[in-house]
Amino acid sequence: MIMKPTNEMTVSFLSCSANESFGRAAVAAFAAQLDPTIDELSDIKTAVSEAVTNCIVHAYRDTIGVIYITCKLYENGQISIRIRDKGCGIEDVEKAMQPLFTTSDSEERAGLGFAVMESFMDTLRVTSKPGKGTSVTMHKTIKRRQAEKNT
Amino acid sequence: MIMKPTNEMTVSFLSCSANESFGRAAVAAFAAQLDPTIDELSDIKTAVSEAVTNCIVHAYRDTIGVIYITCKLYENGQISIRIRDKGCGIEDVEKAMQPLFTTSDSEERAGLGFAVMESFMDTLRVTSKPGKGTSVTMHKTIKRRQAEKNT
Amino acid sequence: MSVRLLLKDGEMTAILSGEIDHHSAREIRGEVDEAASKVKPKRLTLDFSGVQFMDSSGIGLVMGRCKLMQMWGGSVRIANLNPKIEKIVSLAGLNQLCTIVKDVNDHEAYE
Amino acid sequence: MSVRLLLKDGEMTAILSGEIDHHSAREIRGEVDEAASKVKPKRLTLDFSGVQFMDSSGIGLVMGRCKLMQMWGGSVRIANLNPKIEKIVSLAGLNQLCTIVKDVNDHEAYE
Ligand SMILES: Nc1ncnc2c1ncn2[C@@H]1O[C@H](COP(=O)(O)OP(=O)(O)O)[C@@H](O)[C@H]1O
Ligand SMILES: Nc1ncnc2c1ncn2[C@@H]1O[C@H](COP(=O)(O)OP(=O)(O)O)[C@@H](O)[C@H]1O
Repeated sequence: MIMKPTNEMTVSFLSCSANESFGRAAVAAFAAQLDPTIDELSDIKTAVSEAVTNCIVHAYRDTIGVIYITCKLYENGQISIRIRDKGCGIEDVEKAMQPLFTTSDSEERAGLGFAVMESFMDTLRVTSKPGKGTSVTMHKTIKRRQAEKNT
Repeated sequence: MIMKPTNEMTVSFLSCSANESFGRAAVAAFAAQLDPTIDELSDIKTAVSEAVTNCIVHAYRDTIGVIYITCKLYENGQISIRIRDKGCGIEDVEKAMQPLFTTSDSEERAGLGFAVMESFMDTLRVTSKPGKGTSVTMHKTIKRRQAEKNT
Repeated sequence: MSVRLLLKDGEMTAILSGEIDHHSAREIRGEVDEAASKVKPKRLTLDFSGVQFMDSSGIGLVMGRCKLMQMWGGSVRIANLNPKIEKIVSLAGLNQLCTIVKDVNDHEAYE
Repeated sequence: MSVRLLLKDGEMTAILSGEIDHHSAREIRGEVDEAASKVKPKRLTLDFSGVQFMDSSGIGLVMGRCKLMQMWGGSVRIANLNPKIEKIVSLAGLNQLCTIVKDVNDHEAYE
């Protein structure tokens, strides 16, 4: 399914924990153009918050790096969100994505970041190169309110 | 005055008018870290809205280009905002900045964009190269609420 | 952004709410002008009480309505400006072009 | 984010409000643990009624408090979860670790 996005934005910011709320707010402000419900917007914010936090806690652990987010909106009401870091990367992505799996013990992580992203978004794809960084791509289709009313 | 920013973000997006509200919302979400008053935040949103609109209406008139915003926060409560386009540029910046001057007659422009930026922010600097693009840099220092209380 | 139009004794009131920028000003302009061109009211009041945000595009909007109303000898009033909007309005010197009313809160009060 | 702590009959209640993410969870942890370590309550209730946003960092926060309370034989209750928080809580299977209470709205009701 190759579609041209109708709108597109990129935001990048430092991996300090104060920016967790900024990252999800920026994506939410952009996603607002699709006229999502409060519920849908909350799902998107939660998923973005997980991915951004992973960059801060895992990818750039004990250092400050840059987090990149690209959002695209499509005519059919779909939003795609890609969150990228140039941090430590993940050796075994499949294992990392298992619920309750975490490599962090100092911070109180629950090992649920990927599980939440998966459950709150329609699709989730994770690619990673150890030593190079990680990229998380998520999609969600916002229901058309008008269409909803008509059916 | 050379200071190192304590936090920094960059956002870029297409020059469609639907993104005017996104541009100011993204900057406001970032500026929120300085704990501004509602008044100060409103000033920042207004100034950003003017600069972003200028990129859409003037710089990329009849085309779609990319608008770049960089925000930096400083320890003393200062925010610097740079809004850049690669559009048509401005022949005579001094003239363009005069209140009520506008080159637009089809759109209902008041010629007050620069005047509003100047009046709502502490500083405003505009540089432009005809055919290359324009860069608008603004600063504002957010008052420390604690300090305010103490004096 | 939304516009609610009231008509009474040949006077039109447009109650604006939401955010006014270049994007939304176009829509407002469309709705107001369509109705005003049919009715040709002797006075148009733009009520800003529900407007949370406005940049200089709002000034262009008022100026444009002033021009339109002049075409049939009508006038424009703007009402219920918050301090931020007032600041932009005074930068523009809009008091030269139209009447500024402070406290029209009650729509019964639009005589 | 803010935490309000109540103490009654050896039971502690932390009323949380605002957004819970990794950033704010640290602050909450600090405030709750400082008070709890002094008092060593037999039960800690985390009240989420004022929480508008929470990601999985909130789960880590609850798990961590469960561990802490176990150290002196105490227990943890979580209360007033909105549907989104409930979804994350059930992904985590938190009902295995602590008691989930639905309708503690009135603080008199924290027996
Ligand atoms: N961006 C990332 N960079 C490096 N490692 C990551 C990244 N995201 C996740 N991981 C790894 O995957 C594991 C599981 O992630 P997640 O499900 O979000 O749980 P948690 O963040 O609570 O540990 C993490 O503990 C970490 O080892
Ligand atoms: N980013 C830009 N690119 C090209 N020209 C610009 C840009 N910003 C402003 N200008 C020029 O400066 C003039 C004055 O701008 P401004 O004070 O914002 O008023 P207005 O936008 O209402 O015309 C514009 O009419 C335009 O000719």
